[in-house]
Amino acid sequence: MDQGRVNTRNVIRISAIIAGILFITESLFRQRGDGSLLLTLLFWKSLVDGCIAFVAAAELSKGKWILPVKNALLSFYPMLFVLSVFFIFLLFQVDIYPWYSDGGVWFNKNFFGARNFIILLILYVAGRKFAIESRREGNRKNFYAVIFLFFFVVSQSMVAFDWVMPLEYPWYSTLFGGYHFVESLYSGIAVAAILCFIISRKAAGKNIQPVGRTLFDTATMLFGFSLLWAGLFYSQYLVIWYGNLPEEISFLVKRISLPYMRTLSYSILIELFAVPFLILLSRRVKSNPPLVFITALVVLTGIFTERLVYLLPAVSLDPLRLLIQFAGIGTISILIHKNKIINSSS
Amino acid sequence: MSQHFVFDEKNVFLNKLRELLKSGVPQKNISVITPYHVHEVDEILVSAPSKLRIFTFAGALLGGIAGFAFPIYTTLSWKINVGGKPVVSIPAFVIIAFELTILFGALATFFGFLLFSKLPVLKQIIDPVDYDKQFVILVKNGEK
Amino acid sequence: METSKEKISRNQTIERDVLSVSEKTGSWYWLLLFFTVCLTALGFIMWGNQILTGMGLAGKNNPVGWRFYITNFVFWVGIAHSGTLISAVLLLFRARFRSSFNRAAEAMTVFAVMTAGLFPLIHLGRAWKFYWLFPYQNQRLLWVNFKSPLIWDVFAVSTYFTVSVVFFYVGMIPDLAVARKHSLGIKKLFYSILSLGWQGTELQWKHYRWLCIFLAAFATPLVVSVHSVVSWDFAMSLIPGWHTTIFAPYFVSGAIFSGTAMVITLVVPMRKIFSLEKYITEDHFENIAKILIVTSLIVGYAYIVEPLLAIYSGNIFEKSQFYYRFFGEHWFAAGIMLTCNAILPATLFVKKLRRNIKYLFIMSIFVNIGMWLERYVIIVTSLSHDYDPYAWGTWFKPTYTELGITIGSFGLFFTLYLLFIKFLPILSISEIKEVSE
Amino acid sequence: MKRREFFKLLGITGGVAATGSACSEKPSRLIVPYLIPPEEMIPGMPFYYRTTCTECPANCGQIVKVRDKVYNNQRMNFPVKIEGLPGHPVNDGRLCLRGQASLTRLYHPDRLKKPLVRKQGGKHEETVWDEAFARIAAALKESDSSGSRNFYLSGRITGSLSRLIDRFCKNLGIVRLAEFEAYSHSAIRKANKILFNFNDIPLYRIENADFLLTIGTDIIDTFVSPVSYSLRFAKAKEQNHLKWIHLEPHISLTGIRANRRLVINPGSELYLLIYLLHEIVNSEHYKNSLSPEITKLLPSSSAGTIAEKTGLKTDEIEEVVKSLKKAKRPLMITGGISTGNSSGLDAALVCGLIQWATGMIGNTIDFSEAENYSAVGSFLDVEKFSRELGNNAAGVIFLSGISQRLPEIDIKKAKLSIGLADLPEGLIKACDIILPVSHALESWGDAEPRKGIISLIQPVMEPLYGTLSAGDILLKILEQKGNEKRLTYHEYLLQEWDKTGDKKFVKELLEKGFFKGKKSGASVVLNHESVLSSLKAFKLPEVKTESVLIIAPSLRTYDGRSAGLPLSYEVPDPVSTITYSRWIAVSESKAEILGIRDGDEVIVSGDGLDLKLPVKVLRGINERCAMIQIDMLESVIPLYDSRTGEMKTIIEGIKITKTGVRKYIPILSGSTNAEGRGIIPYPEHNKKHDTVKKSLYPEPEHKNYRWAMAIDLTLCTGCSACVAACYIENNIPIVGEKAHLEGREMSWIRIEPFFDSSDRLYFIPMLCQQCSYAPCESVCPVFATYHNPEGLNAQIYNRCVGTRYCANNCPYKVRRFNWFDHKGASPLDLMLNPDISARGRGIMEKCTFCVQRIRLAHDIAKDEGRKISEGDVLPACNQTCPTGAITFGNILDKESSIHKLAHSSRVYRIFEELGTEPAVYYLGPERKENGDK
Repeated sequence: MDQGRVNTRNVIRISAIIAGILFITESLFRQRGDGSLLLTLLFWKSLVDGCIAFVAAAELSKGKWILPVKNALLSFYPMLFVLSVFFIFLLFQVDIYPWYSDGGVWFNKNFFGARNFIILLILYVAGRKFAIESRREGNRKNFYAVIFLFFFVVSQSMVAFDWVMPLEYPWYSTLFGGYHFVESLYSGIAVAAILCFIISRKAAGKNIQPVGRTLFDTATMLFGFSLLWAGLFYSQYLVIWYGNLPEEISFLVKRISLPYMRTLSYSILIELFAVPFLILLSRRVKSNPPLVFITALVVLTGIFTERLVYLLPAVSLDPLRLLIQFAGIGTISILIHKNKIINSSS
Repeated sequence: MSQHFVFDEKNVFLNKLRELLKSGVPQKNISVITPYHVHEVDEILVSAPSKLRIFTFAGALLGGIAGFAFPIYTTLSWKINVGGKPVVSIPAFVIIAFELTILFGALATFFGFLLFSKLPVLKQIIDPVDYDKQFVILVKNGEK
Repeated sequence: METSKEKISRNQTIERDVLSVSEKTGSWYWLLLFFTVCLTALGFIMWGNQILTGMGLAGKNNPVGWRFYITNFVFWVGIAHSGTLISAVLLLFRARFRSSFNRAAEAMTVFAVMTAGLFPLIHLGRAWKFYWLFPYQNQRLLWVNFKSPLIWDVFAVSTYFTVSVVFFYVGMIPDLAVARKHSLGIKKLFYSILSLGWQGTELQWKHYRWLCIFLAAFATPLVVSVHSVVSWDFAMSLIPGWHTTIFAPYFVSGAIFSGTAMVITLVVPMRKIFSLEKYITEDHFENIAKILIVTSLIVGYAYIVEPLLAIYSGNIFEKSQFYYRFFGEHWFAAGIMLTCNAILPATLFVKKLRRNIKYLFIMSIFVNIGMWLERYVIIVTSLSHDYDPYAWGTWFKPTYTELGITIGSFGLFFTLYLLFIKFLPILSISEIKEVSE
Repeated sequence: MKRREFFKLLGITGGVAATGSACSEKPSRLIVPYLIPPEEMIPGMPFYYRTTCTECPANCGQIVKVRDKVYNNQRMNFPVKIEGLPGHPVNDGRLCLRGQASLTRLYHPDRLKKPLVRKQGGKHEETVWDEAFARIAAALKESDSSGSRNFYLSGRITGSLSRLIDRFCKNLGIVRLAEFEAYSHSAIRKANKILFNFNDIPLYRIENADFLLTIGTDIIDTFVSPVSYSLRFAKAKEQNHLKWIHLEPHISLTGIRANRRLVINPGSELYLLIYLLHEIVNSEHYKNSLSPEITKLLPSSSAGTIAEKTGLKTDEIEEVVKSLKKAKRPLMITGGISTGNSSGLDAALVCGLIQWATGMIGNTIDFSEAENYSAVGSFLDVEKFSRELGNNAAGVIFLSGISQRLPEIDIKKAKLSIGLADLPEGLIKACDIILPVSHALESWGDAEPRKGIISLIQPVMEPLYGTLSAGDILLKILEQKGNEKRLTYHEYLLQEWDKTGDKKFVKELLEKGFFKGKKSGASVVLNHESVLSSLKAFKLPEVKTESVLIIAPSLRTYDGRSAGLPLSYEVPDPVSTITYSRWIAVSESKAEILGIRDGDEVIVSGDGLDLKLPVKVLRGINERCAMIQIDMLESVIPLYDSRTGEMKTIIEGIKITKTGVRKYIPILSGSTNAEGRGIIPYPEHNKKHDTVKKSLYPEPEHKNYRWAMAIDLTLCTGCSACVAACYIENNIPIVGEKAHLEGREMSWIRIEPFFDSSDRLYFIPMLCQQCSYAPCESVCPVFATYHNPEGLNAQIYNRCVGTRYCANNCPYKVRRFNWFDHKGASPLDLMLNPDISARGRGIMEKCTFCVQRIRLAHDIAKDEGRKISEGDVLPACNQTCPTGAITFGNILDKESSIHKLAHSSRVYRIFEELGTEPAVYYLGPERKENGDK
């Protein structure tokens, strides 16, 4: 797969350009209370974190089957840095948060920015260390895997408790953090499945190590995570439904009162549970690349939809700028992936 | 009058098995006894895959349906307002349904297993035939 | 044929080693059994007395309606969990080291659930009316309330018991056949009946394999659901400290945590006494220790998240509850809980300690204590300090009845386990054979 | 002849069943199916008697609910509940804690059953009446011959019985001593004697006042007739927005209820009073309302010195003065603490002068309906008596109606001492002969709580034991003497009543239960000479600065006379929330100095007393004060003011030292700090929460009725009558001290004291809130509790298996679990109300708005083919509340008062942000009123 090989410098140039574009869109053409960038960040962060974390977890459990897709997944680690750069833009958009008007010790622009940015950077460093070590099968890879996973959990919890939950104060849910990093892993697995599909297409004809087993296991993982996700979702929903505390249900009520919101909310259940569960129930499907691929796409859509549902009642969203952001980050990630930065780095 | 061959060494046993089949002994006349599940045997004596999943699926489905039907029926048979919750509170009944799905599924699978693998075998219980070696090949009406 | 010689000897030594365990039970065994039986008797006498006199014998009062008994219930259900985990989940993950633990773990599951199942009855104010909790239509044509978490418990626990018994039994069938082969007389009959005349034909093995996989596939979500339901006994209420969404995953991992610890507590002496070092190696223990670490981390995560979010929420009830939990009258219990469950297990990151059986054993004891106290802290502190300050109040000294019944439950558990050691193959012979190929 | 007459009267008294229970001689009928049922009696239906409460001197009117039960094979009538008699001039349908509890005196396990006579060796032994009488007669004869004097000492006894005692003493040559009451209010009476030549306590018509200034007078707790005053306070609040300032060194319900509570230095009240007097007479509105020669006898001093003496802030003093000046119909009362010290008489005098000067007399103070205390003596008399005993040996001593604490009298000095009592308490135990007296509910009689008001006492049942009423005993003794023709006290009474001449009297008395004669119309005038002469030697007392001990009267046992009742100590003291144990309350600052907290034991010594009590730290007490309630003393400390003979309520120069021992005392309240939790009115934190009504569940729907309750916290005095009433009505077990220490009290309604941020104390009556989204219901596995169509949170006892989940999940913690079987000691079980089942062990129980009464109302309404209308259902707590703070009704009825109250601007509900939709609405003070305090 040498074709479409770009070198690092180009990647960085292009990234810079995109960053510039985004800077313009975010600073000039943005009106108050617009949360598009937050949405973009939420989605991509869970994706990228998920990829690396998935590999880390596989390494720790000595999963041999991950090998075919391992490098491809690891190749996304520079995105951790890119995302932390984009987070800086968010700092100029904290007006989407209720605490913007009257902050406190914990919630004020500077501290908010500082703590999150630092965690993002740490995560990047940990990710890089792990990626490189694991890439060359170093003997400290397990150590770095643990380190990365630790900060992965911290970072995802921060996303949940610090980025999303304050939009709905005084609503809060202790499970929200765990829910997020499980979803992140879920999306990571989905990406793995997609990569399997791509590789299997490439592998057609050529003699590259077959991904059959990997595909099957990834699909099984996807299946398992659909159940796990359902479990977490249910155990969060049930507690809120049963308690019926006005403060707690306010979150739900907002998201199921309006018809279109209700449709969106229910579609999450279908995309993240019903579809993967029912499709991947049978063994035959699990080893069928196209079907697994489609399922993975549905799952990713679900992840996006859910973030959308988080934000929709709280902030205003600008489809155009969403498009630009996604396009931008998308291109960067593909470039990085194609470039296999890991080769040239170190 | 059947005859049997006993082995302690897996490979010897497998070779003998292949040899028997080559020598034209019909597969239905041969059955083997192993101390644990030996994959090679499946490959040598090809047989239809297990149908156990049918039982599993049926049981689980039944359980799921029962798990919803039962609470809904009972609550409707006497509508009592507790804590202002809806009389038919699906979120609460999901748990019952889930548990029953698993219960029925598991039991159905177990009984399906007994059925398929013809257990319990009465004469094996009354006077069990055990071989002093690990691997055994039984050949019916002793054709060589 | 040198290799074949070894194989022969090995396959038979496996059988001999495992089955000979029941002969190795000397006088110490009978003394131990007698002791545990006495403890059990004590427990039941205490319970009888409590039924005749009143629930007041247990140290509960107006705000604190639940205490030792529910703590024990959650504790024992938790213990049960790792059994299923080790045998089912690891089976699905094709983790080989399970084969040396699963039998012991499954047995532990069954006995722990039996013990746990008693406590909901013990804690009833009118224990003699326990059957009202079962879903049947009584004289007034009234059914049970399916919206009550306690009814969910009834379903969850009974399902869990049934399935784990089936799983335990199924896993044992081939070994019972082996035991049958090696025994005589009445014992032989006993084993042949239990083994259902299992022979090990290719047909039986084919279905058997699938049976195991399916049962495992069912047992895995079951484990999760059961302790989630147990956690919802608390989370469904409005009590600050109880009503929180993280409870389900938090309790599940807590359960596996404590259960794994209990496995270690049981297997280490068993291994020593019956000299099974050959089959239960340090590698196996290391893997188990890793499970300890992971679950302990999750539990620690919950310990951190709960108070932090209480502060975040600015909700006075939550804040004051968590302040009370860690600095109030029960700070001591809370402290031990934190140390045993979150701090000490972190030492297992060190490979040397992880592989040191003695250290692991001591650690497992600590974890058992810590997890028991965790349930105690969650239950008692939350109840004794909730919404209405007038009603605040608690009870410190445990009463004799409570202690007696709690000790009795341990007695019962160990009695059953000792009987298991005596009469059933404590390791999965067929699997060890398979693995050792 | 007498039977016919008797039945005629019963006929008149209407509603009273023909039980023939009047005189104890007649044997009770054996249990037989009613072949010919008495027409008034419907089996299973209760019937009601009108009588009078004798638990304290206030003598409130009572309605007694009676049910027929089987008692050792006899169908007998048993009172199961006491309520206030509507329309009665004293209490108009309301009753206090003690009144409710007095029923447990009737069923008291250790009531005296037979006469006791002391045999050789000092042991008492049961005998028959005749022997007792014989011995008494013999003793009397002997003392006649020996010429030694006989005495008769009693508590405050009014009406015919008092006259009978006089006659008895006259005929038998017995000296009748002045009646003894621990709270004789002699200072006020003496002051009134001096000022107006009127030795009695006037009736304070609070309902007419628009400003009330009470100086140490605990009119809500115990003073003279608390229920009556509570009623009048409520009326005044409603009619003319009464402003009420109360001054006290300690903390009392009265102070807490007043709009303004000023903490004054103990014993310094006189300074303030004199200052007030000068301010008044100098104000042009009241110019020369008092002759200068009086006022100039009283040294005037600046506000500054007053402030410094009294410990009040000058602006507080100014506030008092201003309000008093500008009030149209002011009322000012001294008494209780403020007159219970050496300067008590002067305080009362000056107060009286102000009352006269401001024209309260005849306006808000009514001498024409005095409280009938003229016959009551004081400690001086007791002192004199015991001195006489010391000098020359007495013959026979009678003690009757004084089961309350007495100063030690050495009655051993007498040849024979005879005690008439129902319980073996205090001095009675020392008597040679103890004669068991019937409970008021077992005997005929009358009382005169106020001048011109006669209140009927009639039996509602046959005596449980072979006891006699005091009247019968006296008549018997007279009979023994042979100079009387045989009469029962009942017959004697009828004669007495006939003597009054007007037929209307007897008829009305028996019909209504009381008779209100025409007023004496006596109007009083200030007696200058006596005032001047008494003020001649006037000098201000120097206010000491050392610690003082305040001995307050007890809300639960008055002067300690109700201490023996099973229910008295089951109900917590509302301020300290302590039930059983004795304790001493100290101010927070003092506690800090001594380094003591709740439960630490201290020794209180000085001025001849030496107590060892555990501490309860209380906010709001003067930092120099420690405070106990009188029933925490074994007997009254014989310390009294030599001028008035009034008991000293302030003991100066005490020392408090800590022993280091910790005692466990049953303090029921976990914390009195509301912490902005939304329990007391206008909780701060509710701003933060969004209390917008949200729910994932369907709207709660109720067809015809939705029972709800409104509680006006500005009227609730914390008097705990509701708690006692609830105990009796709902058969709530009395569980005792141990259970209370373990936190296992069973009360269904409780009074929760909470301080707000500015140290104002609120009483929150907490009972089941009957939530629409009740958290307790959905968690019950067996449907033992559910939401019934009328909105009640019903509890089905026989379904309950006792998981206690409901109690755990109740945010209000109002559910009670039966940890054991609570079988009350016989015959307390006879008190059980058959309308509601008694609960066994292992069962959860709770308030259901007295569902049994709602059921009854349903039946009646059904019979009359109508809906239940307002007032048909009165839960026990609602019925007895002396200030009418509780309103109950069907909130769906737009006309009902509950509906109006529930929509008032003052309303809030507890923990509203939990979305449980409670049906109990609390009415806080108006925001501005809340602010200005």
